[in-house]
Amino acid sequence: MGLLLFGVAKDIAGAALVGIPETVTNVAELKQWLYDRYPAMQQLSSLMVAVNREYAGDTQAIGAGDEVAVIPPVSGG
Amino acid sequence: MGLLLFGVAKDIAGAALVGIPETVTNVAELKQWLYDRYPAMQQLSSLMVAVNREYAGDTQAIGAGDEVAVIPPVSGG
Amino acid sequence: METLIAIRDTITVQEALDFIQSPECGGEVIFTGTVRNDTRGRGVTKLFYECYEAMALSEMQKIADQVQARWDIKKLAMLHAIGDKYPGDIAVVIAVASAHRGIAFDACEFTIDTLKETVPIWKKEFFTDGGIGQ
Amino acid sequence: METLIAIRDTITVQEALDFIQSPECGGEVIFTGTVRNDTRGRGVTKLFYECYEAMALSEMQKIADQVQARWDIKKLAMLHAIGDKYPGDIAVVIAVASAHRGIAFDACEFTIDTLKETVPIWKKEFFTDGGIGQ
Repeated sequence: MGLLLFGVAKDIAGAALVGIPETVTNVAELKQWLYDRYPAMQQLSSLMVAVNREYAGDTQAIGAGDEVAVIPPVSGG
Repeated sequence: MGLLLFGVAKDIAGAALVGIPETVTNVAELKQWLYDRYPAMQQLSSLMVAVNREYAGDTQAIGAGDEVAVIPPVSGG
Repeated sequence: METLIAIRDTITVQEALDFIQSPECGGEVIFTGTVRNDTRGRGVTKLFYECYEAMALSEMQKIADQVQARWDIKKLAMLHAIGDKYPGDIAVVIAVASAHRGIAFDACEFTIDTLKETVPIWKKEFFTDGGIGQ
Repeated sequence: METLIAIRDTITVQEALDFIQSPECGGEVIFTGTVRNDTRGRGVTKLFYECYEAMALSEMQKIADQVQARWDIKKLAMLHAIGDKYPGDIAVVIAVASAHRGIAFDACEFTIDTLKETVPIWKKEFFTDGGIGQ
């Protein structure tokens, strides 16, 4: 399963797309996996996850076939 | 002494400039004189008077040398 | 605050935008009032605007002075058209630039609201049914 | 409500004005966000904007849906630029047209405020001192 990264999250990971292990089955587990692998992400004022282009809560399931993205604090406008 | 008229006040008077008698010495007297001479002006939702390009209260004196204008409800914008 | 105040036969949004443009400002709010093709369901052919020009310019300057006193606005353009105006024509443009957007919205809305209350400009409405309103 | 939503390298105020122009509307409110030459006293060379485009367009559409549900707005244009932007360049334009001005101010401010909170667009700041901020 692939994970899209944007903004500062992309810079921290050093990649716009990383693979995530199959043991990650929901948003909460994804965030924990990110914090473990990229401790600098814990410093962000917020870290949202989007599943299929929608902001997703911690309990939302993710699996193969989902488009999953890390959304650091947005700063458009 | 001349009086400038604008908008609907000009249409009621049928003139952009009318003479006012010397017996009119302040704004209140001017309004009374206008209402007597042009009863249709009593129907306006408001009637302001400007003296030397400033909105003037009823007690303000007016005399020769002042630029006096009738300001019916404004509708710019 | 830098101010552009004008009453003219023709005004454009672009001249207001050009005036308020500044690399120091991040937020610009522009209001444009255009002639509608109906008023309370009645078709409009045209509007005719007239003003008491010297006093109108003085009252517009007073509004600018109030904006300057209340908000940290860098630039303010306040333009009003006079004469015959047809549906779609621009009658008024207010443009405000500031470093931050919240006060630009407040100052722009204050300016148009106050202009409509205090500036001696009058419009006459010509309706498609032949009537005239004031 | 008619809506124009776009994310592009270059956007102009004029295209937004052209889109919202309508003889049915009397009040138009436009917000433009331009690149400032300083951020908290630090000189800015340029900004770089990137977005998660498919989701950003979807979130912009959601804002338009909320505007339509809350106010009687006839036209809404919501444009955002991406890529390198220099001081004075336009980053975002929101343009709203309605029959009456009060709701146009409210809807325009709501749109830019919400866009800044929810739409996945990110800017990177390049400072004159060589630093980079996010």
